[in-house]
Amino acid sequence: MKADDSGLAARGYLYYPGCSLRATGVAYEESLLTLFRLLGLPLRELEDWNCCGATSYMSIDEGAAALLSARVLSLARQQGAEDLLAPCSACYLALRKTQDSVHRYPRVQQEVEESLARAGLTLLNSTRIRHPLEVLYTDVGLPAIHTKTVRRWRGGQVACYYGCQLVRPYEGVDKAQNPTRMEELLQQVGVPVVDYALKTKCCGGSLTGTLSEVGLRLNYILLKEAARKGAEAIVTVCPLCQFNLDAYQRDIRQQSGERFDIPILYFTQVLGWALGGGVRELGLHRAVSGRNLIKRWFQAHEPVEAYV
Amino acid sequence: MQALTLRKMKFQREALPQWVEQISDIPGCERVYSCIQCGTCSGTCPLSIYMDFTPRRVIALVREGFRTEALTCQTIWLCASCYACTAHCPQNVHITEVMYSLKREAIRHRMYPPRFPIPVLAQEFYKSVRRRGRNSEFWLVLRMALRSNPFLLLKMIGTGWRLLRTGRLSLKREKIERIQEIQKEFAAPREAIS
Amino acid sequence: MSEHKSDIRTGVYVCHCGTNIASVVDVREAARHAASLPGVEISREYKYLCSEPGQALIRQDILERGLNRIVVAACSPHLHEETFRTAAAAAQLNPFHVQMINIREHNSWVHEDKARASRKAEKLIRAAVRRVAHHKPLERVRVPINPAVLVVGGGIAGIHAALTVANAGRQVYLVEREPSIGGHMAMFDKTFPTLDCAACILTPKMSAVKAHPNIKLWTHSDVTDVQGYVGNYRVKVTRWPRMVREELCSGCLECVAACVFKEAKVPDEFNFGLSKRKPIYIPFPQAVPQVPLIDMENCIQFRTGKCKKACAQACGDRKAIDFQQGEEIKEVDVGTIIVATGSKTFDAERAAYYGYGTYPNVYTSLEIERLVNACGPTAGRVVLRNGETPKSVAIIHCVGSRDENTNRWCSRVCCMYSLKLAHLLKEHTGAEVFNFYIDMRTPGKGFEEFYQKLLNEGVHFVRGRVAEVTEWALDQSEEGKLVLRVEDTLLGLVRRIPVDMVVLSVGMEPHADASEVRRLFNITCSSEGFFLERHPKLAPVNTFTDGIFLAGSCQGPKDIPDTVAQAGAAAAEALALIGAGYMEQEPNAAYVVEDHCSGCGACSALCPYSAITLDAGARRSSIHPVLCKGCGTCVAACPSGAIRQNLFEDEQIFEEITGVLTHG
Amino acid sequence: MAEDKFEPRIVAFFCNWCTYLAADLAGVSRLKYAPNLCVIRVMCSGRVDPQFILDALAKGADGVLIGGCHPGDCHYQEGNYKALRRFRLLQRMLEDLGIERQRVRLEWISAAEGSRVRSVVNSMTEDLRALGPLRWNSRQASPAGAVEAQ
Repeated sequence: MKADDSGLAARGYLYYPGCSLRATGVAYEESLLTLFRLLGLPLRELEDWNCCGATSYMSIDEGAAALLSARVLSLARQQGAEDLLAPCSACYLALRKTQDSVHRYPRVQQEVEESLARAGLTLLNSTRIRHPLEVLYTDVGLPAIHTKTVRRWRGGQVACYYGCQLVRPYEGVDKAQNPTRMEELLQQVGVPVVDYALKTKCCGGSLTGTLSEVGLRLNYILLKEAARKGAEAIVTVCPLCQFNLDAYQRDIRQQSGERFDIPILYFTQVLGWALGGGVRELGLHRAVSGRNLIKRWFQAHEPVEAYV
Repeated sequence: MQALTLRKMKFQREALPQWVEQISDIPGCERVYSCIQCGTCSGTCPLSIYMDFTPRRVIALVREGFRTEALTCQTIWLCASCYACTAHCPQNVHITEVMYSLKREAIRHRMYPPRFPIPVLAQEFYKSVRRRGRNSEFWLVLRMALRSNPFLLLKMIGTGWRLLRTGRLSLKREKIERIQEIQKEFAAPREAIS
Repeated sequence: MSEHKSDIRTGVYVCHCGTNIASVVDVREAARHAASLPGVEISREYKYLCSEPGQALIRQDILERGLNRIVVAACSPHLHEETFRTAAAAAQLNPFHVQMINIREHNSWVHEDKARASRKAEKLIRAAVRRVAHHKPLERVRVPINPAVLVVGGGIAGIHAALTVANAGRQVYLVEREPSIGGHMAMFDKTFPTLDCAACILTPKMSAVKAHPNIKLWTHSDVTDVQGYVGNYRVKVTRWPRMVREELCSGCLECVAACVFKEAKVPDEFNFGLSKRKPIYIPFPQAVPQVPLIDMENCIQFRTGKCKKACAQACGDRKAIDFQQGEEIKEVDVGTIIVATGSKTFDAERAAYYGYGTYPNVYTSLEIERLVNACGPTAGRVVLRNGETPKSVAIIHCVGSRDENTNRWCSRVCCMYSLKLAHLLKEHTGAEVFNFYIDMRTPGKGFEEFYQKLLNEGVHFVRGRVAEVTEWALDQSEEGKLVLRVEDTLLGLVRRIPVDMVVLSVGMEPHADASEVRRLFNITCSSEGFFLERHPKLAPVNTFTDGIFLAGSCQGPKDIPDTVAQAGAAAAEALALIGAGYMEQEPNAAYVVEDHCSGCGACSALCPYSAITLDAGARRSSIHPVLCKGCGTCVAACPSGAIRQNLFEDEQIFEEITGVLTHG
Repeated sequence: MAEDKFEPRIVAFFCNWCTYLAADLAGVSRLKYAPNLCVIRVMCSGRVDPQFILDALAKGADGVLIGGCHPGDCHYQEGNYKALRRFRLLQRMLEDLGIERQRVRLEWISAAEGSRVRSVVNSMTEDLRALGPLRWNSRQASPAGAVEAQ
């Protein structure tokens, strides 16, 4: 085991859900909290957090996006965190980007500082932005995940899908070109993974809502290639990716004429289940697609001794 | 089909070199002059196949100062900000940032088709967060659709129903406690739209 | 010693350098200011002082006006100090009465504020006028040149340089790290643009090296120490053991045939693992010397000590195989050194998006060179890893070149060798060949014509940098293929192109140990890591260390013709020094003012050249004027101020300090 | 000439083989930097006598920059190490004299690092501008080391 439990627990992680985890991505929050509880690392929610600014903000007013993220960063430091856990890829990117441009551009720094000052806040830019994937891989470590596994994987092969904003343009969570940490983590709990060339291709983000023909086609390609490679499910790290791939499979069928019913899981759901989490507390019942398969894979509780 | 008599020549009087300087002065857009027109951005972009100008051509338009084409092309709205081009560019041109800066300028000058859902979504998002500090997906999509194309709602009914059934459609309007902090942050006059 | 102040008659010359200086610095005002300074007899500005009329102007003033000090405000002294010293000498003035200041590289080219740049120029002129008054007449010291030459690296550059020097009747030591000379060129099948066979032009030169009475060839060896200075280098060469004694071996290769490994099992370095070799082997059939070597990692005798040593039995009475052979150190004295250590190709795995190392049918260009080569691993049959002939091939240019994420520079040869490979692959397989390029660079003799030839052969040329190579198939036509996604920038459309084979045209980069080699020879690197020439145009094969010259791609990417030309130039530079028999040294040696020396000996420990000797009895130090290289470290360290340095006397520097700081 | 803004005066001692060439390279590359420094060429940073530095400060320089080859890259093998050792001693002495650390800098700049010349000169100019003029000559009597009277 990489780090000792008590040290990590004492340090703790401050957790920034972001807007999606309170809506369509609620299963992500449920499974994340469950997984970290099972690991003995309870998460503390950032008090009075606000929206990160995200993509849409940057296309209207980049400065404003930076202000929103800067408030989050400052609150995190005020609330005593060295690390801030941002599970949503868009939040992760927005926070990293703000941190980076404040650091790189004195004029951005000045604007942010002045604006925060008006709200009685000071810019505290030293918080480390972390993603659960990276925390599990580096802080908790593969051996610890392996040791804490209590259930044998009963499902089929999966494709690991990272999407875009988590691995680009900032490295830190994983390699930009060919990230592999999710595969490594899942293999620790016995999940077979396929080689998935599209693992960092974009799901189209909000295009599924705004320009659905295009957005659906992107998701069709992702589903089709996963199926071609023999994956029975796709595992994701981002609420928007999960939403797009999961919620639109019927529309994709209408568009492409090909039928898909593939479970789209969060990596926290798969790991949480292996560590003993329940179906409902992991939000597995919230899936739109592949519900039958999910039932088959996750329903029976079978603790394993021989496994470890 | 376009008229056979459409003139497509670009005259140098249309080029705005000062505008290029303004763009290159925006944080992240510094390296726009370094582009070698290799096309890696377009090759790696998952959406380039839908664009009227490939990302490489948009950078060329910017470099040459053809502002109108750069701001009115569909490309900038199709960009999903996946950063593949930026990560891949051999000259470290931050193409995604250039796209953002073009989107901002186009929105500022209303240089996009009326009722075009993508900028409408951005604006609704912007307003909601300024007002409440957080974004509530349901209300955002609802307002975006009403302002751009109400028929979108019809298409969404199925998905909406499935989400509601699985407890993923929250009708709650999220708001932070100290919203005045956000409002004060934004109090100073800003260049962007209000 | 120094002249009376009133005897100083200084001429100040401010150069316009066309508009290079004059467009920023107010040269007229600078000259006017100079005229007001004490001791200045005449001050002029002129369009191009380095030109013959410019120099004549200075000579004429010296003769007619009796000038005895010259200040030239122009470009870097690294460029033209020698020019103006020579001009002064031609007018019978001691050349070291000239002081040059740099108002171009250090001023007009780097400053935008004209007023401040002009004031800075005036300060520098003031400093130089004050300094030059303290100059003394000096004589250059002559250093003899040992006529032997060391050539480091046995690629085409080293081979050509060695043969040129040897043919001029001089002794050459040629040191090569690999077990055979030949370098990258020995791997090639054909050379562009003539398509003549690389082996046919290289192997005769390789044999000539071996046979030449003036060349001592040491392969499988490294230069491990270099001491001394121009004309007088002492070099240590470590000869690594081959376990086969070169002087006893006849090159019959019976040992290789006899080896207990009946099948070759070790990946062959020369063929990049595309074929196998035995633990005792020669690198390739035409290797020079024709002496095998034993790879200790795989040889049973070295691994277990229990081999029946069939190789030694096969060798018989010659007893060339020697399992006890140790390394051997050779020490030689040479006067000049030619560094021709070459470069390496870019590691294609660093460009992960092209799938090298992941997809077996993605190759580097060097691997293809071996595949198309008649004496390569497949005897010239171009096949995929499964033995099938490719029906379509993609050649991707600029892999590891022109890329801020890997190497920024253009590697110069890839466009042309990609065209060559396109031709050869089409010829060998009849496949459909696609070239993907960013810009097509064919700026050599016969190069553009070669491009035309390829266009007419029906090779596809797609202008665009490939974004990715995957095996992700959209439909049946792409199933089982490598699929390229690329913008065809001339069409303005994104294309997907499925192929059987991908060739990555990897660029050239410095060797991983270039930095250690650089330190060994006390030369400099440019920011990319290639060795730096003294001047890109006027001294392209010289280094900043006298007597050490560069040849070939260790100095920057280049093709074979350029490499050979540069090797010839380096040989000529070495021969020029040898021909003269001596080299004149800058008279900047340190010297001891004996009366002030307390004999403390603090200085001798500092000198890296052991130029200082302490006479303990007389309690006096003295400095050898030839051994001293003029760094001045001892001067700054002498506690009693007894050591001084010619050309950099304390008072000269104090005057400069005063000059740049005086308000004027 | 009257100046609105304080412009620090920097005297630089650049070694002939690395930093002087780097400054030449900056010129050839047309990199723009502050015209506040005047370069005095020495063969090696090891030649820089602490007296030169004190003399420059005494005569009105606001800062002194010494440029040499990177450790291990000295044209004379190890002159730059000697410079470094001497520089450290001098720093302690300058501290005692109440002269701010940023006023005397030692930088390793190789012949390939033209852009480093620009960044070092610009940052040093900024630092000195923030510190203000040294006026050492008027603040106190010239130190023993400063030979020449103005």
